[in-house]
Amino acid sequence: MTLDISRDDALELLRDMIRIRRLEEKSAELYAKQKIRGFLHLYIGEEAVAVGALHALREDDNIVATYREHGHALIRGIPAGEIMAEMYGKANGCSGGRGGSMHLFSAERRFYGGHAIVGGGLPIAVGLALADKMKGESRVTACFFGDGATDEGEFHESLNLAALWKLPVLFLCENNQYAMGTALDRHVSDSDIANNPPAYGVPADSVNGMDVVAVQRAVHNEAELVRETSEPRFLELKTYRFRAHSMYDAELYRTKEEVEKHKKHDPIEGFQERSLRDGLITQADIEAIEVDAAKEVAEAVDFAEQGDWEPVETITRHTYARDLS
Amino acid sequence: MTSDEIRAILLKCLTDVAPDIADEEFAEDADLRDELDLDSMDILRWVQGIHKALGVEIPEEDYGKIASFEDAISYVAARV
Amino acid sequence: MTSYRDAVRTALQTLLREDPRVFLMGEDVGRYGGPYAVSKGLLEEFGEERIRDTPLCESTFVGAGIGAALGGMRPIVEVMTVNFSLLALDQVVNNAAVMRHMSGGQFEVPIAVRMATGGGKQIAAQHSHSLENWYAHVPGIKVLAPATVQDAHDMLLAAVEDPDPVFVFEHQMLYGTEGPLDTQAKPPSPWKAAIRRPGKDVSLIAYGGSVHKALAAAEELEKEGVSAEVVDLRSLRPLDRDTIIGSVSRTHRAVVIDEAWKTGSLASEVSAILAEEAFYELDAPVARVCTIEVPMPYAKHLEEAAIPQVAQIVAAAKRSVVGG
Amino acid sequence: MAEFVMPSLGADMTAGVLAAWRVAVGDRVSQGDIIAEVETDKGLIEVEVFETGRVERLLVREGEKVPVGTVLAEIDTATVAVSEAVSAPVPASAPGLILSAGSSGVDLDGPVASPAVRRRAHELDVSLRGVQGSGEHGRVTLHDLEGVARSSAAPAIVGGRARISPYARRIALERGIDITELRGTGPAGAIQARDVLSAKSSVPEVGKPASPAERMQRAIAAAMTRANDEIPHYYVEHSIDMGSALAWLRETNASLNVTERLVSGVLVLRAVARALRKHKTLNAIWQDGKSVPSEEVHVGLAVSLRGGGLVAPALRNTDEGSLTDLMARMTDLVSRARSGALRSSEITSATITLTSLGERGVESVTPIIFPPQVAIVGCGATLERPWVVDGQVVPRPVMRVTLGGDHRVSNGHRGARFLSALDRLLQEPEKL
Repeated sequence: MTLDISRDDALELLRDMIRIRRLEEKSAELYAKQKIRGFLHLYIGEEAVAVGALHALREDDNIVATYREHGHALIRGIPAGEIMAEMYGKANGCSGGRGGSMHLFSAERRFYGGHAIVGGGLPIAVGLALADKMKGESRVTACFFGDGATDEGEFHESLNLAALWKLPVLFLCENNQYAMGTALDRHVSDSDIANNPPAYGVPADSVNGMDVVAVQRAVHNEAELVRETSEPRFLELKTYRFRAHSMYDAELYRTKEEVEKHKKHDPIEGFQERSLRDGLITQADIEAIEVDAAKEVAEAVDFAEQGDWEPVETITRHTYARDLS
Repeated sequence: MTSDEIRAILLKCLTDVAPDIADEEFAEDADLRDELDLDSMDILRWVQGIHKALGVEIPEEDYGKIASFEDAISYVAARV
Repeated sequence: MTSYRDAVRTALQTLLREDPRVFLMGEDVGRYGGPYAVSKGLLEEFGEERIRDTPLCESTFVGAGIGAALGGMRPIVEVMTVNFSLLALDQVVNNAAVMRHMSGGQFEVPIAVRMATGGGKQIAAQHSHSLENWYAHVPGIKVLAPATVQDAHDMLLAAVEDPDPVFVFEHQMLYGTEGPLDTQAKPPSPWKAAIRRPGKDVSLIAYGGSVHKALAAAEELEKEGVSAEVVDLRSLRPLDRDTIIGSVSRTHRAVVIDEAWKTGSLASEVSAILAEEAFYELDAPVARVCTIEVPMPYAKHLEEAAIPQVAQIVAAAKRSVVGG
Repeated sequence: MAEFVMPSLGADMTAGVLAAWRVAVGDRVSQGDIIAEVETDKGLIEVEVFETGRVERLLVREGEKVPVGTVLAEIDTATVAVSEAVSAPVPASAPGLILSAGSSGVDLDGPVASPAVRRRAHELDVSLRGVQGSGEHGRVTLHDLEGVARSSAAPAIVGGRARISPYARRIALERGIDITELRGTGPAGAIQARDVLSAKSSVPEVGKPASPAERMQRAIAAAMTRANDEIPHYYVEHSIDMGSALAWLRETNASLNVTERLVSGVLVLRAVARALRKHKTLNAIWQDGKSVPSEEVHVGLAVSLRGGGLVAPALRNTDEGSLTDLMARMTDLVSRARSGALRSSEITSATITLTSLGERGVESVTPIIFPPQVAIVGCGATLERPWVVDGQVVPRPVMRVTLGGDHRVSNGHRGARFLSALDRLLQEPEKL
């Protein structure tokens, strides 16, 4: 089944997926060299979800994401340098070096952050949609979360409140089959996650999260319905993470064979082959994209290395609007 | 701004630094440091007071030109 | 004279009338008229859009309030009592308090949260907590404890106007109390403590529901020749250190009254401040009069024995002044 | 030649066991290949290589436990176009403080300490300089910190363990009353203010109650007489060429706006504080019959009050922070001293005192130590003097500095070495 998208779209989608993967590979390397510390959750394998979804949403829509948000932040427009500097903890990072890998923010781009408390972002998304509705602004609030979040009380409360008050929230569940070390069928009673939301009056659907074109089309349709009806909708994106949950994880909970099986559906390689086969792109295009990505990553690392540390004297700044002392 | 007004402001800035001289008589042509027992910290705080009140910036090298209260009045008057 | 609850309602009406971004959200604040009848009549005047009865989902409606504040609104969220706010602590501590700092100054959360607090109504252990100290421990949010009718009005206005998250604790025994209310005068800063009664021999430092007991104790001490000064903290974060230290520097003795349990209480914080910054002013150890460290019992005589009363305050003050 | 090192796989991982090699010498590897397996607390983790090339040497045997960062293998990347491996040099010295946990390759300001410990130290207003941590690699733990904070608390004023309230102790000092003669009526016989107020003070009460100024004068008299009776003073004097310091000051002040302008006194104050870092014996308190050196430097600044009387409040951590910050703190302290708005802790926490009477035109001063301190620095006027520079006699602004020391604690030799250290510091004003 041929891809019915233009050459430009194919190049754009492929470029963005490769940009994410190269950035994440470099992050893993820098973590091993102790340049990046704390926790680091890589997006390798799930790129099609962030790229497809963000290409389908509008620049003015609100985005609320989780701690596995480097890909979403990069495609939303936060410069790779500011993301890398933030992971270094430098003052020129996109959160001033205060948030780190799990807390990337950009007010300018309505990127309401990385949230490290599982499910913690859902009520925030409901509130943002409530504000837009009360101000009469027709904006969609897209809320990304993992399958683990569907176990949290806040997930059920948020679906109920969004449906009750008819709030324009698009709930996007990145189902990567694992809640950290617990497989899907060992942490949800009904592993067909799209069955839950209708119980609260929230229409739900599911899509193959490894197919970037399918993701883009599904998210576009859902987002426009939310925009028209100003009512919440839910989309499950079935995907898989090729790397450990975070950097300190022996992956005792899954087999190498299972990982290899999923790697055959690599969202980048799959899309690359189909685009080549349909004559949308050439091998030269791919090499050019790789060179650009490598350059972008190298410049990002340099930007982070050059950054300064925030002096301790300003540690209390931004705790409050005006300093209390 | 008349010199009387400047004189009043300069006196107020001086009493901010050394409150006890408010009701003291002192020779306006004598050297302030000796007359009122002021040290370099007092002089600096007086100069800062004048800058705050009148916006006149007195560089260190001009301290000699404001040695007495009279000199200070004419110095500031020329620059307000 | 106006009641404490009417003073809060007056403030709510003023805010809702003057600023379209303001709206009230909470359990039974609309049709029921508010669990403490504070928001009675507001639904009729402002409609369902701006007076929102919420489902029983404290974590999510407080989180939604934070989200709406991020989205440019000025929400007033009523959590019925501090006892139910425990379900929403994650949203408060991990979202409201950190958003500005952790985002490098990009995001502001101008939310006001009101909740009833304290015991004394025989509603037993799960409904009688005093946990202002849990909130006053967290940098990034501010905490107010209005003890008077005037403060109940002024502090809500200040909380909504403030760009940072502000939590207002209204002691449940105060809703029915009456006092003067002037809605025109320019209110004093809510972040400063107040000397409710000057005195020379000992400083009685209290907040919220305990201020009236401290005043009553001061009257009784006066009869026994002991002149007691009553300090109403008003703001629990930030604490007004200068007024606290100033008072004890005059009286050289301090009794801190706090309805919370003594361990890790705000009374402990005030006592530590005095030991660190007014050590050479102390003529006797700082005394703390707090609730007995036991889950609040239902029986009236047990509850009254547990919660600080006027008699204990008078005894503590006398021990501090007369000694022995 | 690229190095493959034991990677850090988690914030709290400090070492790992090389469980197994997945390559041999001579194998070709490319970026992302699994090169080894590492045994960690959480189980076996496959480790990838970030370079492309040929395995040159394997330096660690299987089963060996090595710290994170140890070189495990060398990879010859020369034969392949060098990938954009990270080669940016580690910054030589990271300015200020590193908020993330101290990493080995970067120069730290002070000992290794976690952000939590640094935050706690900030709250306790305690400097970590010179603190020997009990953790690995001298890391300062929270436990060490609490210990340091307790030991550097403000010392009691009078020796001996009389049970007396702090307020009573303070007004006893002000009234020159010897508390050892008092009987306490407070709890368990503790002495309280009323016991002091009702006691006959050694100085006869005359007519109307003493005004605060007179009370202060009497307290100074009591302290000075005790200092003279108990402390065997020695004095050493030294003339310091202030030329470069004053030139630097003029030049700096020209670029500062008037609100940040510096006076020469702040340079001398900072130089004294810095010099004391290496002369701890002079920066100490005499307590219970022996000298207790202070870890931190709080220089008391002698301030003559306009109505007469003298007070020497302390500038806490005088050796830390910028010069403009110290100047602002000094101005604030002097104006609060003169308006009687000092906090009691400021009066009693100085670890040494600096008194300068140069403004009054006197050439040198021989001051008396403020008990319970063990040293005092006195500065005379800065006057133009003939001075030999490179064999030539030239006019230079010279200041005579006198150190008064407590001979029970230090001697002239120590005092002279302190003054020469002070001289050297003042020759490089830009470093202060």
